[in-house]
Amino acid sequence: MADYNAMELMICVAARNLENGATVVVGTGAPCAAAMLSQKTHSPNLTIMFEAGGVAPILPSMPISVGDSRTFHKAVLASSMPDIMETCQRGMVDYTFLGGAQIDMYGNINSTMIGTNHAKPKVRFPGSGGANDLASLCWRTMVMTPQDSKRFTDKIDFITSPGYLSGGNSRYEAGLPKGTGPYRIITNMAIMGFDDTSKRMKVLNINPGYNRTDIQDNCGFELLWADRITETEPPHEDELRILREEVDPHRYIIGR
Amino acid sequence: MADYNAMELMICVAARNLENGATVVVGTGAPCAAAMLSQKTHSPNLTIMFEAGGVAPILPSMPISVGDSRTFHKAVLASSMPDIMETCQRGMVDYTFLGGAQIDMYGNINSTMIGTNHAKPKVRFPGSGGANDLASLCWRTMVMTPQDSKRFTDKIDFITSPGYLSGGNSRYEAGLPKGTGPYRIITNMAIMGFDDTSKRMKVLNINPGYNRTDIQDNCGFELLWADRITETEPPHEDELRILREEVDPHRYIIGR
Amino acid sequence: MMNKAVELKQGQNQLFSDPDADKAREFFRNKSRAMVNKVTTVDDAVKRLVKDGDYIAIGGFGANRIPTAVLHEICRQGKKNLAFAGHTATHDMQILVGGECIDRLDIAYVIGLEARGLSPNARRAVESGKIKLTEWTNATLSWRLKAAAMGLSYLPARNIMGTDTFRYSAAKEILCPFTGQKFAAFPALYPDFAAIHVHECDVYGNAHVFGSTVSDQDLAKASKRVVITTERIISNDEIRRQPTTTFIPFWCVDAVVEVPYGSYPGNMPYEYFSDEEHIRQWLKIERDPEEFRKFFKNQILDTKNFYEYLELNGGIARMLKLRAIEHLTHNR
Amino acid sequence: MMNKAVELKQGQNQLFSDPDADKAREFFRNKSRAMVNKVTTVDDAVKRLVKDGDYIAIGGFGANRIPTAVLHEICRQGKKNLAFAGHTATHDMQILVGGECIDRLDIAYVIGLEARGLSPNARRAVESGKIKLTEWTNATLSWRLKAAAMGLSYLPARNIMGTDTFRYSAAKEILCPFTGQKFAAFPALYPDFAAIHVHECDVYGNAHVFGSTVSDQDLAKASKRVVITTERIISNDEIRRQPTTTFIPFWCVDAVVEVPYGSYPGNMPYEYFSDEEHIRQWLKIERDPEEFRKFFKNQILDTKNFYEYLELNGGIARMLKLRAIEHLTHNR
Repeated sequence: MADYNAMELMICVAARNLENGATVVVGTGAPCAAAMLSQKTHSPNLTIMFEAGGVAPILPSMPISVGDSRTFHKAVLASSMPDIMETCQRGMVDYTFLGGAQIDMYGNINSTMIGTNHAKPKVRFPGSGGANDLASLCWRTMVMTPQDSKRFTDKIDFITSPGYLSGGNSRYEAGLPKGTGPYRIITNMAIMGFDDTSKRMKVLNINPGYNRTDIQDNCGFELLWADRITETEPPHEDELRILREEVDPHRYIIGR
Repeated sequence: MADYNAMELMICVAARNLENGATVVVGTGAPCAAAMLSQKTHSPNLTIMFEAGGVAPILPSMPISVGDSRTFHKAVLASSMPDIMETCQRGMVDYTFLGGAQIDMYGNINSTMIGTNHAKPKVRFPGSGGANDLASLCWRTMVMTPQDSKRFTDKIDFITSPGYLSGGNSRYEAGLPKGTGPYRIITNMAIMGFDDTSKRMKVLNINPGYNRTDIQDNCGFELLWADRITETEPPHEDELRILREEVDPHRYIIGR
Repeated sequence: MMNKAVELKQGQNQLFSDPDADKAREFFRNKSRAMVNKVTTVDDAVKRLVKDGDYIAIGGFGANRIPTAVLHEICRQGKKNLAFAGHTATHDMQILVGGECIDRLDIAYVIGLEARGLSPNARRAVESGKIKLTEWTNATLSWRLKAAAMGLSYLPARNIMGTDTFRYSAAKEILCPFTGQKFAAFPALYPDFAAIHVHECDVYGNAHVFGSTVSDQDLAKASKRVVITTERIISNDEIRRQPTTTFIPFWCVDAVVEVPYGSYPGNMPYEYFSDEEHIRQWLKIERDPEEFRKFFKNQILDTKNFYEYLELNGGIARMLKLRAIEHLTHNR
Repeated sequence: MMNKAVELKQGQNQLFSDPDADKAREFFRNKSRAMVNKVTTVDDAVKRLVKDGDYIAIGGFGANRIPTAVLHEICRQGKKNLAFAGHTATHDMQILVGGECIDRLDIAYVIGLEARGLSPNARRAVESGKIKLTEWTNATLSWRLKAAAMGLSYLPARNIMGTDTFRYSAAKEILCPFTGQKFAAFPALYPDFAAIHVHECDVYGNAHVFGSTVSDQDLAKASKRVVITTERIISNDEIRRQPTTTFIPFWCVDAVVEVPYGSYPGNMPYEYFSDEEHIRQWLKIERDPEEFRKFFKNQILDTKNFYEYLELNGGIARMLKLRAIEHLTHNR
């Protein structure tokens, strides 16, 4: 088995979830690396999109900004933010990736603030950016994040981007498009999905080297467990080679 | 005094009403000729727009269609129908011209049908096209039309495009943008405006060769009369020369 | 600001398409977004993408940048009971009415050919009572397509209120939640099928259009199935050389057909002008229904394809004349 | 379909601008649409077009295609109490917060510089409680500008419902009049002032932009007063040679200033890449408020104009390096 780090594993897992012929809006960093890896392995016909307007670029290197000129280098389209967001709203975008400071059992995410006073936050983060939009409007949202019980918390300070809100049918009842929502939470320890009915987070795979206790101990809410939990398939040799040599040769992301 | 026909007079009057620095959406035919004449006389900085997207073209000849390639020949902008209509809706367009089969005392216009059964009209016309939109959204609407009592009628069969609806404040109360409405009705016999309060059609100028009786006899509703009515200023020599030599040398419009 | 107690009206005529955004999303969820070669024939595209009863819409502006070959083929294949977006419909509608394909009509501008006059045959059809009619306007149909392109079920606007155009539409009045102002609400229009003629595109359907674009960008996005006819196919490299210029992206497009002179007898900006003689011929022959039936059969139903139709009307020599008119070189 | 009896929520925070479409129309009625020479200096444009208390918005995307010279000049002229559209605001906001110009903030994305990290100074300002904060999202601010560009007072959309982002916004929930679906309604945003950096424009303000355009077309239309800075002024003939390419038309524009390298230290697509060293320098120095004040004074307040600022940071030699990075020729 190849030697790899947690970030490399997470990127490989995310890449495998992006099927050929799909569309995905990515940000900078790990999600972009996952999409690039997916293209260079099993999904040559994956369309990578950036919220500022770039579509299907031939990326010469990792973008620093989702609006910089790399995001539409030799692209098929350099359009606008409303165009990309409306393409999502129309139901033409399959996947997106989100990150944040806190996540709860329904996949709701906080990237706005820590504290209770919105007007004078204890710690302020950038806010939604396009996160709420993409989480609302793309079919499936994935999260790649390190797992600990501060980040995976019972009560997040601020719901910036919607997961399944309070579970059950509440997301659809709130007005968000039918059939959308969080799909996979990929951590250094495990891969989680969501229960079909309660919409609570449910462990599907356990990463090599971890066990159920590690995973529950590093989560501030009670996790559900799939009936048959398998070990996460570790990165293949060819995935690692492409990731390291072609996708992120300067180790900007996998070197962290 | 120069020799001229009714169409030439109407075009010259319309042209004089388009001031330098204004914007105007025109169709094919007389309105386009009026706008071109205005540009070539006192309003070099008049911006001519077409609803399909052409803005400020250098017109090599009269367009056949408001979407043909003449409408954006060496233009400043070739955009789209929603762009032009939204520019009107935003309040950036001063004038437009309308025509139709019937007009009433409030300047409402019918270009849809004659008859009472919408599903099976006695005579069907093209419908609104952009007429309702421009009449709703531009600041001032002008009409150039031959005058007779069938066309100027008490009760039009169908309100395609809004004038002042049922008069008074009814146009604004219906939801149409504040401060908009019909401005001048230019016929072979007279120039009409609208009463500030009742919004009924009011004669402002009488064309050379006609009198009050002619004008009222050729109108199916009772006209109001301005306190001081002057004779319409006939076309000047230079207006006629430019109109005949530069604007419509083939007499497509003024030859009718 | 408007009084909140005001009565909100609604148009009384029929809505010919479903504005529901979630239903449209469900369709788009399953529409392919793979960047694969989509080049085919007009015959195949119409066979696969147009069904009897569909709601169809045509790009361009009546007799400017229209996908004539697709319109002819719809008639040739005898498609029936179509609903049609009469959004400055001129020669495009003349053809479809000639083929007796339409039974429901959203009207902004129909039966006229702008400065050229009215189509006698289209007029007879619309006056016959056999076609269901709902009134709209040019901006309204643009915004209905835009609502769909945005993935919504409606858009607000400030026109058509107070008129019979509203009364015989399927629009509704609403109040702005912020200002209380009365607006018209227009239901999203998601056509089942659209055909758009473009200047150039690659085999995946990434397309360039030059000149006024009318509503075609929204139309390409709003429509469930889209065929593009193109003056010429260009390489994907050429698309990638100037991504800002891409007017329609591949994921909107189901089929690509290369049809040079494809807008004939309509105008194709920067390429060729409209054939005004040919269009006058239509308008004249249409006065006599029997003569028109023969003409239509001869010109469209009995021609094997678009190239035969072009040959019938002067072929390349005629096209070169129209190019000269477009480029203002014909009198030199 | 949603139950009609459902409670409709509204965001509890303040709306910093008036969405009323008739009031905006009244302003636009009097805005000049004359195609006249609008070339001036940054100094003059800011003096004439920005007033204390204005709502301002900046084109581009934080550190991509930003009108840096205008941002600097707003600080230099000490404009105060500005409301700001934090629509992926990164280096643009760093500058305005450095100048202490802002007291109201519509937030989509603020204080961060994307992959580069967070701005300590902007973060201190936003955490201080001295700036009024209302939450939105990138799409939401795009659509608020689009509503204004369309001449409306709001647009419906399908995002942000159910979240605290909605709760701390000034949005409202509404029901679609056709489907009964619950939507979010976003109030139109008509900024008092916008500055947009473009690749080229003529003296009247007809502008070309290449690459992703973010929300800049809507921004130019929505804003009451607009200054364009441009890499280069081109002839009106060049604009007229390709009218399809015109991205911003003259009537939106109040002032034109030629500012080569005008997006520095930001990226200008097809021209030069961002100066990542210079931006890192900002992020580092901002950790110490006192050091940052000196740095800001030296770099911006005490420089006479944008050219002096460029000289201070390496001048033409540095610009050539950034051009090479942009064109991927720096390692060859």
